[in-house]
Amino acid sequence: MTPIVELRGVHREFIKDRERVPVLQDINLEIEPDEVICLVGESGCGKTTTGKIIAGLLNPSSGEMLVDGRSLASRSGKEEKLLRRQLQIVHQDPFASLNPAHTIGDILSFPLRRHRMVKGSGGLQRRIWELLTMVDLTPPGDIVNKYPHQLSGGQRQRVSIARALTVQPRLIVADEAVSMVDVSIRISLLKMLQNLRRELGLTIVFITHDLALAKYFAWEGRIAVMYLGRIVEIGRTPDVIANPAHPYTRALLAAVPEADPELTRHKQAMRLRSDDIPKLTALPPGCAFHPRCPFYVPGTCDVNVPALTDAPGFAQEVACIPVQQGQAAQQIVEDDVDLNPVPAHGLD
Amino acid sequence: MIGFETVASPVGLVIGLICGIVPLAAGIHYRRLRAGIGGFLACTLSGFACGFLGGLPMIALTYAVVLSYAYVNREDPFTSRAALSEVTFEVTRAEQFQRTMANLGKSLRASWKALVRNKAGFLGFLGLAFFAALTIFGPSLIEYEGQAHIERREPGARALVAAPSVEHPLGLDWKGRDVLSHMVHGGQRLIITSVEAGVIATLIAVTLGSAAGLLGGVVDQILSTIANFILTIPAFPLLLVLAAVVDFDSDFMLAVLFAVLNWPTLMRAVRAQVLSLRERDYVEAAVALDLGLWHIISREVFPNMVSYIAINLIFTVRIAMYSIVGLVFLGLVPLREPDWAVMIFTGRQQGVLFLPQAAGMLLSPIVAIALFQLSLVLFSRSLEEIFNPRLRSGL
Amino acid sequence: MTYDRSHVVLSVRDLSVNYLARRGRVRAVSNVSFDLHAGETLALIGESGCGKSTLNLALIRQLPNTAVTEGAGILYTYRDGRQVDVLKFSDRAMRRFLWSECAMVFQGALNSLNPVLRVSDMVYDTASAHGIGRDEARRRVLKLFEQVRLDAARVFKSYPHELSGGMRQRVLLALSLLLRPQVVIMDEPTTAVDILTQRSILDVLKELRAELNFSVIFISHDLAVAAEIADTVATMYAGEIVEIGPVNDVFYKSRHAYTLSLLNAAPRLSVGREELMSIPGSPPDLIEPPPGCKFHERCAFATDVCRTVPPPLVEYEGGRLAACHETERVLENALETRKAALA
Amino acid sequence: MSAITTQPAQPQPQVDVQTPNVLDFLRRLWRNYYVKVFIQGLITIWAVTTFTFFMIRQMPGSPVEAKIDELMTRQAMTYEEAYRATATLFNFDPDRPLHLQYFDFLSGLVRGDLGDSITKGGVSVTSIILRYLPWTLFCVGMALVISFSLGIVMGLAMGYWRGSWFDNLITTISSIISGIPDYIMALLIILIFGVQLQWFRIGDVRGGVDPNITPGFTFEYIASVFKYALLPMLIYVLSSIGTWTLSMKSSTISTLGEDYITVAKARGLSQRRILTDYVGRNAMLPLVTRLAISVGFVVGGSVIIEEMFQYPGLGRNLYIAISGRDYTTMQGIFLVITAAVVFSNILADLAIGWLDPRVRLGKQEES
Repeated sequence: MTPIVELRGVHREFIKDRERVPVLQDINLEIEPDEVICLVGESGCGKTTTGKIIAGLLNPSSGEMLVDGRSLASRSGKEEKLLRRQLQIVHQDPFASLNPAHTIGDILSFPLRRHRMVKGSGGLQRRIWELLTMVDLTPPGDIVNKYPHQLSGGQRQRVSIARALTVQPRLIVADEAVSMVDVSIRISLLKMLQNLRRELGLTIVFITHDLALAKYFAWEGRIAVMYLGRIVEIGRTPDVIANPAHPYTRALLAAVPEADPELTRHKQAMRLRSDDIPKLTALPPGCAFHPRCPFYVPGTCDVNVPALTDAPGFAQEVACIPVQQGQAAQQIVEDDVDLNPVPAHGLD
Repeated sequence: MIGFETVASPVGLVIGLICGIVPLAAGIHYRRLRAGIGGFLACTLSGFACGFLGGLPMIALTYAVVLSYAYVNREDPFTSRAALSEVTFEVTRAEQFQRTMANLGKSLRASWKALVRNKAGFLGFLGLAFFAALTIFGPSLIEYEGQAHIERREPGARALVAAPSVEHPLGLDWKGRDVLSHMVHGGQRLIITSVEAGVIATLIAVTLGSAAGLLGGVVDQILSTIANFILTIPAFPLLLVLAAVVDFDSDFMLAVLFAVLNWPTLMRAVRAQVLSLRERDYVEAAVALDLGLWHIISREVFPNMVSYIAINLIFTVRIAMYSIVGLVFLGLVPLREPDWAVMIFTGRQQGVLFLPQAAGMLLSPIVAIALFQLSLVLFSRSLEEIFNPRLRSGL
Repeated sequence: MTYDRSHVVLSVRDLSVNYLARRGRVRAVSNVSFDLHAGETLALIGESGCGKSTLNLALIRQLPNTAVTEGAGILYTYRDGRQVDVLKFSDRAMRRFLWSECAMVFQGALNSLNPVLRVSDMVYDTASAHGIGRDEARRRVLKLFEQVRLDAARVFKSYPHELSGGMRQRVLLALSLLLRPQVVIMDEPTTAVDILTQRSILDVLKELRAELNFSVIFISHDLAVAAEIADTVATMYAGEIVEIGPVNDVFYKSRHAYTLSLLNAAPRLSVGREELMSIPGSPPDLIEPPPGCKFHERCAFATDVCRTVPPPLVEYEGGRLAACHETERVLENALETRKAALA
Repeated sequence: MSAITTQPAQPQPQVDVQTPNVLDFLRRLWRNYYVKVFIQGLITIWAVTTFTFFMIRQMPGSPVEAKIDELMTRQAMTYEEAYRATATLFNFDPDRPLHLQYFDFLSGLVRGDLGDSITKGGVSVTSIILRYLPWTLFCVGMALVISFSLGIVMGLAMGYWRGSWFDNLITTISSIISGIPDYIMALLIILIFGVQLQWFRIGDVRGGVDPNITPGFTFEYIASVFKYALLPMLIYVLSSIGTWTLSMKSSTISTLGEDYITVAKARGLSQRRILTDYVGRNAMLPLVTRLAISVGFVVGGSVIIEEMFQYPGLGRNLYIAISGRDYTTMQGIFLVITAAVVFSNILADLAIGWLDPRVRLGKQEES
């Protein structure tokens, strides 16, 4: 199948205070139709920038983005616009993503009218009601005439999703879309997204810093772990979670507390060599993780930038030279994290 | 300028009476008698004040308010708790129109409530309404005395100027003319010129500020440099110089000149606002939805700046009035009577400043200007509440 | 973690906080009671708007003027055994009490430090307000900085903006322990930081607690963090404590439907594919809360009784308290879930 | 084992080790924030001065023509004679092409010479400015200091004890007085307290100082200076204090909402300490910028107020120069005002960098 979106050697820089900040470096990513893919990483790793590039809101500084196997630049202006419209984004902050000056009905009607998705005012109203019903905002009559400030965070996020659906997209980038809503609301939002994906055949790019959430949402899809502007590990979710290859992924997984007292207290932490995250403007040479990496091999890791490829013993792709060479594998298995400890405390 | 030159006329009154029948009929039809009568009166008054064309928007608004009252008790399918399958969405054009008008009326009523809620703002509004009524209706009620009245000199008095009396509630000026008539006739030009100046300055500022903020790059750099340049020049002294260079026969030119010197502050503020609004997520969503630049400017960015711009407009009107009165006070623009500022100037020039009986002549315009400025300041307090949907709904 | 169950440091009795809003009275916290023992870590968990932050500000009496605090008392026991009611303190006595007996670590690490002062200034400020000399304060704080793994000398002379988020949070942690308080209240101290930073803060916190043996009230919406560091867990919903008990009991043998729902909605990393349950609806309006149990509208176990009668907080074995009419069914359900997880 | 593909690390950006030359030096100088701002300021002053130079000479009615007419009629001179006499008297040649006049002016300016006044023969503009500037500086500057410090203190107290009777009273008064223009306020005060109530005689305090007192560093003289400056100063204070107070109040209120205030209270700090170092210092920051910018406008004084009280400041002299078409004096005063505005902007920058460590750091990184 042709990937719906493909990033080829994408670099992205920002200029801040006359300094070049390389936010993304050499990102290669193929997103298949119907797929769920999760971008995870800590703040500043470039996941949001990647999301914005995929949603067509930012252009790569170099490298290219292909939609349906062809680059956007090679298409006519009209076609390009149509394609871009099929890539939508849902933002993180439900309080900033809706214009406070308009009612929900207005917010949904703008794109419907602009792109002539409906006929007449009756058709417009019907479509708005349909969309609100789709995102479980019922009864719609209660919602259409309200202003965003009259809704809760979860409801607003649903409106954001409905707005993205107005233009019948094929791909939605959900940029930390549930991180600012409450725990009890979160799961219902994710379930709704999953249902929409199934019903409408959507592709979803889910960006999050929460590994447990990523694991839950993208169990049938893939996870890409990012660190300082590069993808360091990518593969099927169960593989990455159960058998992480990159030392950074291992550190992350080991650091996450679990909502289970026995489990979380028996988890073994992985001590990094340094707690400091390098600045993007002063990236270390070689592998950007080497100053913190417990498996650092002098003379290799600080000289060569690892490429994202297969590694022995792992189903996923990883960008770590020792792992690729099979050197770290043994060491890791021996003295590293026990990720699935048997709880000592039972049902006494 | 436009429309306001035609001051209250009897013809307008007749037209207003006729047009007032629409809201009255609507009020009776929907059994909202009080609203209907209110609408009728509003139409009559606005017709009287501004003639047919000026009153027309007022008439439409009153009709909208009456309709919105009518809609309170009616079951609108779109606001009911019905599910999708239970609603028919096809409506007639007339129904659509009525609904639009009713919504307009509702938001007008909400604005009114917001205005009334803020006491200081409401006080300011009343002040402005008073000055509007004074300058619109006053001239047709009180005759203007342009000629000197030497015969009014009291026997033995050294000057014609006189303190307030029953006959002349605000006293007589240095030519023996009735101060009240000058007060009533002398405000219109000053107020209109100040408002014009403020509006032009705001227009320039908003246009250039939005352009700089949205387009960025070279445009932004050039516009910002010009703004900074003008900001460095001391505005009022330069206005003094320009007052000599430019021929001020037309008030409009004065307003334009003021605007040219006073747009940069607001322009920089608008630019900063646009820059920050441009970064908002909802603007980004609009870009992703391909809603177009015009939509982004007019529907996403602008509505969130309205209150800010309105407050600044009022501020600029104040500064404009300050500058214009100042120019007149220093005698640097051609003097034309009747005018509040000219009353102060001549009072000072004729040396009656220190005569106790001249209090009526001098204090009247001074107090009027002070009160007008004060009303503007107070009124601007409630603008934020009127334009912000969050504050308006009283959360 | 073990703690001394015989020595109660802080005892909150029947505390209620109401905000006076335009629409009416917001019952942000109603009738909250709990005991905090010496060396104990109590986690208050709940969603935003459940009153946990209001409760913690009420404990140190830092609520805004629009809030009205009522209660039978906040009883505090000094190290020498003297007992006082915090609610009855004069302003002066309150100032002396704060920080030296009960300190706080707030959520926003950047906003918690005065941007125009150096870290050292804030240390001296705090010390001199409580009659401790500069040298002594300096000596103590440098040691604490080392304990929280900071570059002590450099951080001491820095301005807040020169430090990263994780460093600032650790500075606050160290600063809170400057006067050796018995109680430290922590309001979401790891919410705004990255995973690895969170890990190092949690580790540091555990070390400090083992060494200095202070009690902690830990406020969080994150069940996982609570599971890791708490001895006792209290669940809050709509301004009330609905369940409280030892951490393992609350997590494995939940007696309140809300606690169970929260746990069922929390994804776990080391479990394979899992089916999570969402909680329908949204938290109730605190001005006009629903009758009966405030959770009944969203509860899968709700019966007619739940819709009319507010459930009382009942004590069960092992220091457990729960306010739920259907506690037996909930417990049964929790045990089954646990069994399934272990299988 | 799969083949391992590696990329060479990207080369480290090389440190510039070029031999320093003039260009390089200038570039580095330009990168220094303050040098850059200073040079930009000089350019702005030059541009504004040029603009006003040509503007002023567009004014209708030249002083020379007025004088020539007068000489021809009064002393029955021929036009030629009158012209030459005027030229010597005025030290000004109106026929000299404008661009040459401009270059004369510029070259004078570089040497620090602003030329001579046109209407007051033989008096240099510099001496006029030096003579009148102190009066304005004293009167307006003093008023600014008073209204700023009072405004800060009152605003802080109002914000801290928000909703108290003190807050409500001062807020109302401040809103009212900040809405009234300064000269309208002056007229109101003169008319109500001076003319109607006869509390003081306005005629007694015209000018800068009692002309019967010999200037000197005597108590009498200084008292007289203060007495004469009292009314204008009062008006400056009244017309600006409302704005300072209200801004400080709103700034204080927003500062009080910051977490670090709650933390400071939780740390048991005394109220005084919180008010000064925590609330006050942070709430003042935005106002300091505005204070520094206002300092620039002090120099010009208020033309109308000075004219009203016949106060011998720069503003009144500017007005006289404009009425008499005294090009050089006008030009000089404009230059001084512009320079003051430009440098006070730089001062504002410096002040905020000095008070706010966050900004300080930003500057260092940029340079």
